[in-house]
Amino acid sequence: QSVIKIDGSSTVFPIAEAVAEEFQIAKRGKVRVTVGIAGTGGGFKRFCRGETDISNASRPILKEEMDACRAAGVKYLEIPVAFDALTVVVNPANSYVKSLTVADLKKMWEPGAQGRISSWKQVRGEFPGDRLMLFGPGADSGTFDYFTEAVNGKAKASRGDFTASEDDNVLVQGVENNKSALGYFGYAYYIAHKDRLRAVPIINSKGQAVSPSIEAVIDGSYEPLSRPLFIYVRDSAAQRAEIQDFIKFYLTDGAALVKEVGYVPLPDQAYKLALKHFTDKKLGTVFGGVPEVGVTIENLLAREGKL
Amino acid sequence: MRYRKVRDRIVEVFLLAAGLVAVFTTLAIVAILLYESSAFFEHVPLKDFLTDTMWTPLFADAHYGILPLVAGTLTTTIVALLVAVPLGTTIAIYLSEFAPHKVRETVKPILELLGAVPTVVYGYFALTMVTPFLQIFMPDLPGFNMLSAGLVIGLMIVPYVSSVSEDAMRAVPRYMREGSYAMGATRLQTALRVVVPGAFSGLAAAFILGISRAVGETMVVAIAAGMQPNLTFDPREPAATITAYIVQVSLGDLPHGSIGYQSIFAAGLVLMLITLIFNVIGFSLTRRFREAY
Amino acid sequence: MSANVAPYRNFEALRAGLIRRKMMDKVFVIIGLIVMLACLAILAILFIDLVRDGAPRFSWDFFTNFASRNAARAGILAAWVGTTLVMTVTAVCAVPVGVAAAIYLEEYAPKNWFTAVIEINVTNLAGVPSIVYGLLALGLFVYQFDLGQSIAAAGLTLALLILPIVIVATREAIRSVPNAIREAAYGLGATRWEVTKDHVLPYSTGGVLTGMILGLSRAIGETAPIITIGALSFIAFLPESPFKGEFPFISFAWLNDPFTVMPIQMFNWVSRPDQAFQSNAAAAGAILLGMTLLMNGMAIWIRYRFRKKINW
Amino acid sequence: MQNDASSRQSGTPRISITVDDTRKVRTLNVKAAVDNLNFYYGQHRALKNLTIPIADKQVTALIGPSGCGKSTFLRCFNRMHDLQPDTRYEGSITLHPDNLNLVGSGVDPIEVRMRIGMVFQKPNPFPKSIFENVAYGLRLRGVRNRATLGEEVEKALRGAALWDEVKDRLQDSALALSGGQMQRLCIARALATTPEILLFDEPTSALDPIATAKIEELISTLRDQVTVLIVTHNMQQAARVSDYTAFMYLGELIEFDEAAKIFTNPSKKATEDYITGRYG
Amino acid sequence: MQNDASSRQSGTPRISITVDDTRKVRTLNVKAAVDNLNFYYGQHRALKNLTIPIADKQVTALIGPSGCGKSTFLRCFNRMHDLQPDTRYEGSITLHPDNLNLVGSGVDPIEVRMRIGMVFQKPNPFPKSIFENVAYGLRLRGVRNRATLGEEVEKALRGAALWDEVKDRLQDSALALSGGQMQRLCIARALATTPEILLFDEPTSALDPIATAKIEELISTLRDQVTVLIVTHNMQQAARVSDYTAFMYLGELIEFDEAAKIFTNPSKKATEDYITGRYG
Ligand SMILES: Nc1ncnc2c1ncn2[C@@H]1O[C@H](COP(=O)(O)OP(=O)(O)OP(=O)(O)O)[C@@H](O)[C@H]1O
Ligand SMILES: Nc1ncnc2c1ncn2[C@@H]1O[C@H](COP(=O)(O)OP(=O)(O)OP(=O)(O)O)[C@@H](O)[C@H]1O
Ligand SMILES: [Mg+2]
Ligand SMILES: [Mg+2]
Ligand SMILES: O=P([O-])([O-])[O-]
Repeated sequence: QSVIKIDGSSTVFPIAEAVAEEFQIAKRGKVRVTVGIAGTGGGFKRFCRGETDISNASRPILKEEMDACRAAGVKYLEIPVAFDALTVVVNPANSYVKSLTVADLKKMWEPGAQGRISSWKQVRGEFPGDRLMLFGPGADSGTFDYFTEAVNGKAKASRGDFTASEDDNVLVQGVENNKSALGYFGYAYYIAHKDRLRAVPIINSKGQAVSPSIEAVIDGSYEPLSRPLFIYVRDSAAQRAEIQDFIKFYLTDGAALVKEVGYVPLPDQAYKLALKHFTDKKLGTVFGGVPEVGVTIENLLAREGKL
Repeated sequence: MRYRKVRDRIVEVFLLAAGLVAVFTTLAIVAILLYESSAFFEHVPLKDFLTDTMWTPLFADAHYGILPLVAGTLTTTIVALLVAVPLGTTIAIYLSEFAPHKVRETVKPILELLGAVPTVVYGYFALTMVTPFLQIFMPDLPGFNMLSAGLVIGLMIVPYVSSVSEDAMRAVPRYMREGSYAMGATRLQTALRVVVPGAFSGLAAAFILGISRAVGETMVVAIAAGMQPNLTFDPREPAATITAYIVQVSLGDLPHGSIGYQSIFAAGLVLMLITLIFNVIGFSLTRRFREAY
Repeated sequence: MSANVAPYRNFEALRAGLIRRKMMDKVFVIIGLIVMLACLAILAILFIDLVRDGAPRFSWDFFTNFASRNAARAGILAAWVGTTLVMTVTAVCAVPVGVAAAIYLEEYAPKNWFTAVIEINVTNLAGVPSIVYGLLALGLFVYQFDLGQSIAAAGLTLALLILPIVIVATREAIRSVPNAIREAAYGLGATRWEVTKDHVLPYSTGGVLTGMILGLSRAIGETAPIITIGALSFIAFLPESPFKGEFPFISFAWLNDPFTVMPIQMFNWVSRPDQAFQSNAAAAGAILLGMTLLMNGMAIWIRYRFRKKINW
Repeated sequence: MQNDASSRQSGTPRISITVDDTRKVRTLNVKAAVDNLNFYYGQHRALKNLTIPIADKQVTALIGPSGCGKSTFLRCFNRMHDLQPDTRYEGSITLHPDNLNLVGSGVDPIEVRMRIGMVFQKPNPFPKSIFENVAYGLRLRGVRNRATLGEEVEKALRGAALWDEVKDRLQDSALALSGGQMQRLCIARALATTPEILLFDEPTSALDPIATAKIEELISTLRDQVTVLIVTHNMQQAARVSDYTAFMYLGELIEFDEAAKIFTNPSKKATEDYITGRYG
Repeated sequence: MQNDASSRQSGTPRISITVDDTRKVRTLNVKAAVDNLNFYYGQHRALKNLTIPIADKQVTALIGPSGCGKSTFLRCFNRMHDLQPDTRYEGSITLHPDNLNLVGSGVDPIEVRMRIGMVFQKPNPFPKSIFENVAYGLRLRGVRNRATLGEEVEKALRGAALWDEVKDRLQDSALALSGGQMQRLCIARALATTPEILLFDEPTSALDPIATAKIEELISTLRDQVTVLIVTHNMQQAARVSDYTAFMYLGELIEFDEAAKIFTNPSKKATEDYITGRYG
C-alpha cells in the first residue's frame, strides 16, 4: 500500500491535513497520507534527504536548502497553495498598543534586545512600564524565519529569551494568560482565538495602520507580514500516480479547504496555473533562494506566469 | 543427569545475556550521549558551555550556555520536592503507622495512580487549572511559570516518595516498634522517634527517586513552564529545563548531524550527569545509614 | 504514690502530659487524612474534569474514526490501534528479557563485582529520565539501525524504558517465594533451572504479571521519548494488518509502519487552534487515563488474587 | 485458691493459696489479680478464664508448650494487643494498690504501658546511642533536663548491671553491644521509668549460656524493686528464678503454685508430663 | 572411639565405640563416616574437626544449645551449603558402601541430594497438589508413567503414615493440610525417592504435641528402611527416638554415644549441664 509522506510547516499543516483527509476519503483509504509538523526548516531538511514526498513551507525554499537538495539529487516542484497573514497579537486587556511599526517590533525582537528590552516603556516612551513578555514560534519554523527576516532584516536573527514553541497553541495560551504579553503566529491560529486575543494593526510601507484580514491580504495592504504558503513536491515522487492524483485534488478542491481552515485562498487562475506547471514539470523555485518579504498575490502571480 | 546439568548451564548463559541487556543499555546511552556531544563540543568550547548565561543554539546569534537550562531544571525540581517530600512523608507515616490495615491496602494503590497519570495530562492540568488558580493569589504570575509546573510535578511524585518511604518504614521490624510502645510512647512518638530514624536509608532512597523523577520530567515543564531559557531561580518566572529544551527541539525535525541535533545530546548528557550525581549521593547515604537490625 | 516524687514519676502530673501527647496523635491523624484526601481529590478532579470536558465526544464513532480537521468527526482509531501495537512490541521485548534478567540476578548470579555491576545498572536505569531513552532511540534505533519513526522503534524504546520496572517487580516476586520452598526442591535433587521453572516462576507469576502491567501502564502514557524519535504527525490510516489471507498468514510489515499513539494524539489536539478540539483532547485524555487506571486496577486485582491463592 | 475478702478494696490485698498436698496454706501479697480473663484474636479465644494472683515483688514464671498462650497472656498486662485490630479482652487484671483494671475498656493503654515495663524475646534496642536508649522513656515523659536524665540513666544502667561495661561509651550505638548486653540495656531501658511490674517474654532464648546466667541473676536481684512476670520455655530456668509458677496449656491455666511445689510435686498429671518432657 | 581398619574400604564398615564407663565396647555398622569435618561460612569456622560415625539404619540425634552448629552439620550431608556463596568444607563425610565423599569437591551436589533426603524445621510443601508434592522427586528423575507415579506416591504416603488421611483428596492443595500432616507429607516426599539417609532438622518444633507424637512414632518405624539423622532441641525427644546421640557445643563435638548412655550417664560435665537444663 502506498504512503504519501508530507512534513514541514506547522502553518501549512491545517491545509495539508484537510486536503489529506478529504483525499483519503475520496480514495476510500486506498492511499495513505501522513502529515508531520516539523516546521518549514525541519521539513526541508527531511525533504532534501529524500525522506518525504512533499514538504510544506511557510516561506520559499532558501539557498542552503536548495544546495542541500541539489547535493542529494533531489529535484522539486514549487506550488503556492495559499496566503497567510502573520499576525501580531496582544492580550485584550492591553489598551495602550494601538498599532506597531516594524521598527517597534524590531526593537523588541532583535538579538541585541536580549536581556535588555524587558518593558513596554523601553519600546516606546509613551507605553507604560509593564513587563514585556514575548511569545513566538521556535527556530525551526518558517514563521520565525519570515518574521525575523521581515522585522530584523535577517532570517533567524532574534533574541533568544522568549517563549519559543513549535506548538502555536502554547503561544496563544501565553498571550491569553499574560496581560503584558505580545506574540506572533499564523492568521488561522488568531482567527480560532480571536475573542481572547487582540490583533495589532501594523503600519505598512504607505504609513497606514492595517489589521490582518482576508481583504487586506488580497488587496496587498497588510504588509510586510503577509506571505505566501507553498508545498514542494519531490520530482521523483511526482512520477507516482497517487501523488499526481493528490496534487490534482489539492489544486482543484483545495481552495475551499484553505478557506475553511482560516487562510486566504489564491485566485482560481493561480491554482490553474500551478496545476499546469505541475503537469508540465516546471522544476525549481521562482524565488531566488533569498529570503524575501512583502510578496503580494499579484506579485506572486506575475512571477509564476514567467516560470 | 548429564543432560540436566548441561541444560542448566545453557539456561544460565541465556539468563546472563538478558541481565547484560541492562548493562548494554547503559553503555549505549553513555556512548550515544558522548559521541554526539563530542561533535557538539568541537563547535562549542566547554568553557562557553559552562559559563555563558545564554542558551540560544538555534538562533542566528547562537549562545551555548547550559546554565539557564540547569537553573530551570533545579528550580522546578526544588519546588517539586518542597511539595512531594512533606506530603509524601506525611502520607507514608500516616499509612504505615496510623491507618488501619484496610485503609492502607485500599489507599496505597489508588495513590499510586497519581504517578500513573500520563504526563501530558498533568501538563495541561498545570497550565489550565493550577496557573489560573495561583493567579488568584498572585495576579502578576505569568501564564507560564516554573511554580505551577513544579507543584504539579511534586504532586505527581508524591506516590513515589510515599510508597517507597512507607515500604521502608514498614520494614522497620515490629519488635522495634513494640519496644517503643511498651515504654508508653504514643503512635506519633513511636513514628517520629523510632520508625523514621530507623527507616532513614529507605527515606533517603525515596527522596532520591523523587528527585530523579522531578529532574527528568519533561512534558509538564514543556507545556507549563514556558520553554524560555532564562537564568533565574525565581519559580514565578517562566523558564526552560533541560528536558523541555530537548522536546522543544524534537518537536521540530532534527536534521541529523546539525549543531541543533547535537545540542540536545549535550543537554541530555548534562541531564544524565545531574541524575547520576543525585543517585551517587543517594547511594552513599543509603549505604552509610544502612540499618543493621 | 507520695507527692514528693519527681514529676516524671508522678502519675497525676504525667496524665496531663499524656493528654497533650495523645492530642498530637489526633492532630497528626487529621493532617495525614487531609493530605491524603487532598491528593486523592486532585486525582478525582483531574479525571472528572477530563470526563466532563470530553463528554460531548464519547461515542462509538470516536473510537472508529480517524483523526480529522473537523473536531466533531475526529476520532482515535489510529491512535488506539497504534498504542495497542506499540504496547505489544514493548511487552514482547521487555517481559522475557526483564524476567530472565530478574531470574539471573535472584537465582543464578554469583556474588561478585560483575553481578554488582548489573545490579547497579538496573537501579540506575530506573532513574534515567525517559527523555534520555528518547535520545538513545533517536541516535540508535532511528539512525543507526535505520528503523525510522516506526512502530518497531517506538516499541523498542519503551521496552528499554520499562525494562527496569519489569526486572524490579519480578525480582520482588521471586524474592517473596520462601527459601524453604527452594530448599525443599534442591533437597530432592533438582537443578537450579528445575527449581526455577517448577517452583520459583510458577509461584511468582502474580508478581511478574503485576510488574508487566505496571510497566505497560507507565509506557502507555509516555510522550516525550516518542516525540523525540520524531513521531508527531497526522495519521489517518491503520498500519498493515498483522494477519494475512494467504500463507504464512502473519505479517510483520506493520512493524515498519508510521503510527500515532494516544498521548501524541492528545498532545496534537491540544495544540489545535480550533477550540472544539479541546473536547477531543479531553476525551482522549480521559480514555488514556481510564486505560491507565484500568491497567493499574488489573494489576491490583492480580496481585490480590495470587496473594490469596498462595499464602505462604 | 481462694480470694481474700480484702482483694476488692484498695491497698495490696493478701490471698491464701494451698501450697502442697498437706494443705498447708500460705499467704501472698497481690500486686495484680487476674480474674476470669479471656482474650480473643478475632474469633479465636486464645486465653480461657484465667484467674491468677501475681505476687508483689516476687517473680512469677509462666510455662507451657509452644502456642499455649503465654505471650498472649503476658501482653495483656501492658495492653500490647491494643496495637492490633480485632482483639478483645474479657474479665479483669486489677492492679493494686490503686485498684486499676489494666484491661478495662475505659483505661488508657498508654498509661498502662507507662506503669508496666516489658523486655522482649529478641533484644530490641533502638538504633540510637546507649544513653538515648535508656533515656527514651523519660524523654517520652517530657524530661528535658540533662542532669536529671544523666542521673536516671546511670541509675537504670546500674540496676541492670550494665553500668560498668558501658559507662565509657554511652554515646556509642546500642547496636554495637553483644546480645547479652543488649538485653540488659533493654532491661535498663524499662527500669529507667520505674515500672511497677516488669514483663519478660523469653528474655534469654536468644542468648548464650553466660549471658543467660547474667540475666537470670539480674532478675533475681530485681525482685526487691519490682514485680516480675516471666515467660520461659526452659523449665530449669523457671525453677531457678521464679517464686511462683503457672503452667498453661491450650490457653487455660492448668496449675499455679509455688515454684518449688510445681517442679517437685505437681498436682496435675499434665504438668508433670510437660515438666518431664513428654511434650513441648 | 576408634575407627576400624575396614572403614577405608568399600562395604559397610563396622566401628566400635565405648558405650559406658565400664569400657564395654559395642560395634556398629557405619552408613556414613564423618572424618575431621570443618565447615566455614566465609571466615567463620562453624564446625570444628567433627569426627562422628553415623550408624546404618539407626537414628542418630544431634543435640546442643542454639547456634552450636547442629543445622550446619546436618546440611553438610546434602550439600545444602553449596547454594550459598563463600562457604567451604574441609575433611570428609564418606558414604558407605560406595565410599563416596559427600563433601568432596569433585562430587556433584545434585547427585548427593538425590541420594540423601531432608525434612525441614517448618513444613515446606510446594503449593501444588498432594500428589504432585510426593511425585516431584520422581518427576525430576524422569519418571513420566502415571501408573508408576501413582504406585510410588501411594507407597511413600503409606510409609509416612499419611495415606489413609489423604487418599481421597490427592488432588487437593497441600497447603490445606494441617501442620502435622504437612510435615508427614514432606517426609513422604523425601521417602518417595528412597534416600539412603534422611535428615531431619527439628522436624516437630513447629507442631503441636499430638502431631509431634505421630512424627516421633513415624521416625521410629523409618529405622527399618533408612538411616536417620535428626536435630532436635528437645532432649526428651532425642532420648525417645534416637539410638545414638551427639552433643555439640560451639561447633565442636563434645560427646557421642548411645542415647541411653548420654541421657543417663554422660561422661562430660558440659553434656550433663546441658541435659539438666543449666543452659540452652
Ligand atoms: N497475632 C495473632 N493473631 C492471631 N492468633 C495469634 C496471634 N498471636 C498468637 N496467636 C495464637 O494464639 C495462641 C497463643 O499464642 P502465643 O504466642 O501466646 O503462644 P506462646 O505460648 O507464647 O508460644 P511460644 O512459646 O511459641 O512463644 C496460638 O494458637 C497462636 O497461634
Ligand atoms: N548462613 C550463615 N552465614 C553465616 N553464619 C551462619 C549462617 N548460618 C548459621 N551461621 C552461624 O553458624 C553457627 C551455627 O549455626 P546453626 O544454625 O548451625 O546452629 P544450630 O545449632 O542449628 O542452632 P539452632 O538450634 O538455633 O537452630 C551460628 O553461630 C550461626 O550464627
Ligand atoms: Mg511466646
Ligand atoms: Mg538449627
Ligand atoms: O511551522 P512554520 O510554518 O512556522 O514553519
